[in-house]
Amino acid sequence: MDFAPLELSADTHAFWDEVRAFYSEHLTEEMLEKEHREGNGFIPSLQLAMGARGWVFPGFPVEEGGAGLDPLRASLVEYEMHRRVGPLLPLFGPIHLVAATVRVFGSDELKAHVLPGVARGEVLMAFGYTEPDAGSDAAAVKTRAVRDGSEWVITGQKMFTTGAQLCQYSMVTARTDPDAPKHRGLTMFLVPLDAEGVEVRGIETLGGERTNFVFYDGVRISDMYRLGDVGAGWQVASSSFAVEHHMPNGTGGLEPIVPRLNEFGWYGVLGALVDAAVEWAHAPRSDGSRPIDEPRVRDRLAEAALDRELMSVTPGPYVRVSTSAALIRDAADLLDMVGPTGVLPRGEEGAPVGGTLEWIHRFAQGTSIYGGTTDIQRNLIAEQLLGLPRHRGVLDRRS
Amino acid sequence: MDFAPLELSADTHAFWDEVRAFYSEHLTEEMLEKEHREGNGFIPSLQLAMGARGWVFPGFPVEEGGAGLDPLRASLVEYEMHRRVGPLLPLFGPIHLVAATVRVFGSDELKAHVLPGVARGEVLMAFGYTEPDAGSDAAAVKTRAVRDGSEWVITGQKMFTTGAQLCQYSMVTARTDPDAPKHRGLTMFLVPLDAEGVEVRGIETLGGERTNFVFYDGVRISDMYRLGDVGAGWQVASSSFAVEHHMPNGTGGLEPIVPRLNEFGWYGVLGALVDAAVEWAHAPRSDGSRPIDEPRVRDRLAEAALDRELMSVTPGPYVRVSTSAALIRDAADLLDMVGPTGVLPRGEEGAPVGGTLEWIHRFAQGTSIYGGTTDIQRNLIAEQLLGLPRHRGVLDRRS
Amino acid sequence: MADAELRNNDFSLSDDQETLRATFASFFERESPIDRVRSAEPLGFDEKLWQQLVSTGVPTMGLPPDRGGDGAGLVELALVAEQAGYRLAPVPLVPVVTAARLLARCGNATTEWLAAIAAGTRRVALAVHPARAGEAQLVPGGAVADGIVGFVENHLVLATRSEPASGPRNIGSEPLTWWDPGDPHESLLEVASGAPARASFDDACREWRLLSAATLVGMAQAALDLAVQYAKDRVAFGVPIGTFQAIAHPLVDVAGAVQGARHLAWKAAWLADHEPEQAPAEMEMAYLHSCRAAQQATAVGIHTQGGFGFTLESDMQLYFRRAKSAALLAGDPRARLAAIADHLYGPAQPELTGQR
Amino acid sequence: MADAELRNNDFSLSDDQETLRATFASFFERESPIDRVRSAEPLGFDEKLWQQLVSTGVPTMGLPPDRGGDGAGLVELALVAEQAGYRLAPVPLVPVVTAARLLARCGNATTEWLAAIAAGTRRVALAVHPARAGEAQLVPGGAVADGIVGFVENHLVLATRSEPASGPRNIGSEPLTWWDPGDPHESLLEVASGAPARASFDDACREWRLLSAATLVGMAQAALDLAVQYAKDRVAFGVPIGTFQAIAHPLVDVAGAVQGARHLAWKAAWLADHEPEQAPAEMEMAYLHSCRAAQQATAVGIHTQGGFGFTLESDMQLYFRRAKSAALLAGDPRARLAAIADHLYGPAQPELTGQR
Repeated sequence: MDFAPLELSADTHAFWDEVRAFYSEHLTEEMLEKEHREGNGFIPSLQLAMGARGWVFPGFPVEEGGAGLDPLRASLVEYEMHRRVGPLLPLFGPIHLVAATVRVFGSDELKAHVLPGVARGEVLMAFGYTEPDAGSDAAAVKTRAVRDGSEWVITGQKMFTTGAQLCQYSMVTARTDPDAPKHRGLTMFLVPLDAEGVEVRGIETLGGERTNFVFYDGVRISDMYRLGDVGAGWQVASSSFAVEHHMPNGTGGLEPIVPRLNEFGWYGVLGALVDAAVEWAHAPRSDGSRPIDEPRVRDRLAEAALDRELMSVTPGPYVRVSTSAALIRDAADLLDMVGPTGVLPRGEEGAPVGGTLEWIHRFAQGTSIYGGTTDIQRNLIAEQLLGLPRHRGVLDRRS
Repeated sequence: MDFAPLELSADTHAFWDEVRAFYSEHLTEEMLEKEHREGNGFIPSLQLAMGARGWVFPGFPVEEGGAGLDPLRASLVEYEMHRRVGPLLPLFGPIHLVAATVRVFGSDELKAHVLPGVARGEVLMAFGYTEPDAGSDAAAVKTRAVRDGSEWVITGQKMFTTGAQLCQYSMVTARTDPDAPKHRGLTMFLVPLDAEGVEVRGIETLGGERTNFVFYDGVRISDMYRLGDVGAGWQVASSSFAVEHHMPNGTGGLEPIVPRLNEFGWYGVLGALVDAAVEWAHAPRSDGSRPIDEPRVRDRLAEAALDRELMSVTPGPYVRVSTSAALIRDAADLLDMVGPTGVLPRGEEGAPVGGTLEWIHRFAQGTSIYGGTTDIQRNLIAEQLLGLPRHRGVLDRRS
Repeated sequence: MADAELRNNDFSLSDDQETLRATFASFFERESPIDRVRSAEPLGFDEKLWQQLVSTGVPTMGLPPDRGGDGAGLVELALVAEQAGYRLAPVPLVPVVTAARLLARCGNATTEWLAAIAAGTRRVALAVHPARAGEAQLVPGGAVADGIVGFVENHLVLATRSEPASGPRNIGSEPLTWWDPGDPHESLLEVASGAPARASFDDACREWRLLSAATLVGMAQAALDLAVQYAKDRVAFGVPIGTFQAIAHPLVDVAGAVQGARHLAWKAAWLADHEPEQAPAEMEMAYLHSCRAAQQATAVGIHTQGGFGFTLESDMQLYFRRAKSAALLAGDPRARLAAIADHLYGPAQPELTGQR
Repeated sequence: MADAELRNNDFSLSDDQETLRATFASFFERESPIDRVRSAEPLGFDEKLWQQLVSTGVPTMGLPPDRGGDGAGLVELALVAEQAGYRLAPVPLVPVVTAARLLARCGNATTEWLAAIAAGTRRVALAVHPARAGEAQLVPGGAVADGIVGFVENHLVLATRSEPASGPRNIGSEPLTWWDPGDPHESLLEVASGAPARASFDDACREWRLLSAATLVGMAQAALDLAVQYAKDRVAFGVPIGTFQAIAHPLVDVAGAVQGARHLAWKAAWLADHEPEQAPAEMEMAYLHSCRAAQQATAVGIHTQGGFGFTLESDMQLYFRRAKSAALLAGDPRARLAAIADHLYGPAQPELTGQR
């Protein structure tokens, strides 16, 4: 058991300063503001600047395009991005998960073709599992892939391919054997989004993030882009689900060493929420009074601070469900607390704390959905951690 | 729409005074205290006194043992018992539901044999559906009834036959055709509890109510005691469920005309909870301060008062689920509010408001279970009122 | 609310009330379809729809006959407001109705305004917090109002401004405006003052909250209906998702909360119409619970619809955003608890607790 | 807790800590089976078990070596307390440990008491609220204590009484007693006074709450385990009830709450041992959340077990009752929020808000 302040060497302190300076330059308020307005999920210039330092995969060896940082320094790179609530896709992981999947399941040829560019920040990749009729039931894929010599022809439609408008690739499940059982007829591909027949159409979300429909109309790709065996798409997807659900991003599976880092980066959003509320509470009103001196405000800040601390110590599998519930509850309550001006969004004059509370209140609703709903998560925890018998609704999920 | 104070005639006022005087005599503090201590569920002397006035079924015609009261007066009889949180079984209805079932499904002979005594308050009746392995899944009955000439021989075990230690009869589901589908092989009986082979064994509950195991060991009863057709036991039970879930007791299905009367009588308990908390809050402490003057107390009393008012206007099918949730939530919070002395039960010196809050906190936990769990209730509401497809778990319930 | 008082508990509607409700259910279904609601964003106002509403007489039906109205009560207004909420009608119905009713109680200085409101040539809005020069507040409906009724340092005023109002963007897409009675562009006409003015203002704010509650009930019902429909239609794992308890049970709880909210609002409106001295606690309860029910209904609605529910293509977000803004404009909803306690238990006597 | 401070976040136990935990898990499993717990009701005390515990040295292991202890920290005590809670051990472990630690900080006047506690011939308990003559309070463990340590009008005292203590019945079946320092049967020995005494007393009360939190974590875990087992075994509609989301999902939420509560308690204990000035907010958080988690776990546990869970035959009620009493004895759990806010944001300056 150890909760002591980290002992940082002078070198590490200097590195930390460098990280801060880096973000001051490459993740400015203006860029955050623009990102918030447009909701792209990536800031390409930031990605390139990180790539130039090996910080896309900070803990990876230099030979693999990383920076070879020790776990602490690698965490500091992420920590400072979380503190700034940077662009959501690097924060919340898809690109790392796709890269991890390519690393495990891609051919050497594909890895050589793709990964160096990812590490340089030049190549961006997206998740493309979900279809209009395959959300929680992720294996209900209708997109088809038909073999044609050394190529595959892909036809179908995906949605929630977040970041596709900026990405070079999307990881796509497709049905290659329509006669096999639901989970056995799938194959995974990494589809180049500049291929002919790909069309990306944006969808806006309540949280302000842009996501996309991606239409695949007879898209021809080389077999090189296959990830894993033909028919093994569900196993490949499941292993990336496992990564998605249990691993902090980028640090390669290490436990987060700073409490602010926690799964899915939502913990950082919870922290930003509490910080914003505390800031609001300390600002004097026109009559000189401060909300922080009122019991109703103090109790609610204490509740939210308790939630934040609790989420920082709650172990992996539970924290996603708990953090989502805490975000939804606390964002609603803290926005109530500020009263009428709480209706003003970021960028509008008079918005309390720059509209942060209002934004997080909207954003929070998505946290019970993204990456598999919290209902599905609870099913999995009940079965895998509590040992309860499998819920009937997911009987067919892995049959 | 009409929420005006009831216009009471001088006669009705006089009647109301009579009702109050009646309870002052027949439901004294000492009797309530004893009932609370022993948890019998019935106070036989009260039942007899009510029977003598026709008040067991106050709205029924005098010929049927009732008092022929108009709905308002019949309600006043109940209202005053609710205000006093009288013995739980007359309040919460089993005897009325059994009587209603006998009235609908019993032979003329049985009705003549049983109902006059019930109306006189001499005969008490209990529910006996539940078995150790048949709770929410109420049709999973193992108790057997085998025909032998004009008699039936009943063997099996029931539990949660509340009041059996004082009752002359229990309404029992038994399997008469073990080869028929689960819901089709049941028959309903009204079993005399003084028959040979009946053994009643008490079980105490967290709420303080006593309930019972009842063992039936080759109990012989006449076919007269059958309720409904052979094999129709599930239909008979369902119709009494319907009564249990939708009808205020005793007023014969009339909408409650006073808000304090609501399904299952739990509304009265919620009212008693709020009243007790308000009383506590107004009592000065030794330093002269009063809890009612503190924001943390005021907010919580307001929350509870809102719940109470809300439950008084929430329509029938929803109110049971909502009231149970409100009772569990508010009892926990209001007991917290009183602090350390909240641990003291009724009868212990220093217990706040005579221990009412502490008792209701325990009692509340049973309200999500008694009469079918709130989970089953939500399943039924989802299907019957929202029109959602039937939950798989209850697929076989009425198949 | 007296403890042992026996009251009727009858929520049935009269024939006239049923007709009113059905008429406006049809009216808003026809005239406020969801694409019209969307195209009225971000301001949240459709002038043509307002004029159609004026032609029904609704904005002034709650005025006394001698002030140009039909003498309709809050019960009737609540029935209409619920239907407007169900269809998210982009019109400032509640602000205009409550401000006009307040003006009608303030003598004859405002007669011409009432006539103009009835004719559809002017609109008024209510500043729902006591005002002070130098302190701007957000006024619901203010961005499309020709005058704002507010309570400024002991005076009830009707304010008009020489410059067009600007409406800040807001989550509810409501036609809000900033209003500061000390702004040099404002002309203030005093219409009442002193304690009676304050009492009238407080009544009007409560009416505004009550009719907001009714609007929120409509929103909550619509969100529930959308979610239930989705849960029936959407198939996952081979069955409609409504078969899963994790989907169905929260919807049952929402349904109970919405039904309760509707009845609370009706009862509060009835009490305000018939026994105003008994009404305030019930009105505050109705408002607070409606805020909660609508937020619960729309948040559960989004979750029920899953990924789709979180996109702007789903209509659920329209309800979600408006439910939150309606809950915020009166100030922290939880502060209503203090008001409820004041009405039920009398004001706190903090001097008694000074020594603790 | 400083905002940008980076700390380790390592919840692994050392080998010694693992051994300690395993040892006391076995000890309480063996020596505090549920029938022994039941037969110790209603007083909630088993003298033989206490003497067994004394022979392990646990009651005084948290004293400094120069006061007869092993210098164990709150982390170690929390690990033991959790196991005691898991088995509902009918012994006043937390009261004695915290009162003894407080006495050990108060000079040599109490040396003989500490020796007697270590020998099992005497027990002390802590009065966890500031006391005043004429105001009786309930003291946890007091019914089986030979002395009560309390803070009376600026003095820390060790009180002994000439008459045997009486223990009121209570929902937690805890050996409580009423204590009034002004009672003529009480002899008060002053052991410290003034601000340092008050600070030591406040520390002791926080320790008592922290170890109560650990006890509550054990109770919550036990209730969860009982409920999960029931959900696996109990069949309804042809399947184990744990297959139903309405049963399974609340258990998942309980599991998350319990795991979080355990880690909060550990971290708070570690901070109190290593950086006491950083600990108070974390200790209050741990206590409040443990109260909630244990109440949630036991209420969900009863509901999971259905009718059986509501009978006294189910062990769940033993946990349910104790979880509530442990949450009440420190006073309204929600009042902890004010303490958390004080530690995080400094005391309120209400004079600034006087004019509102």
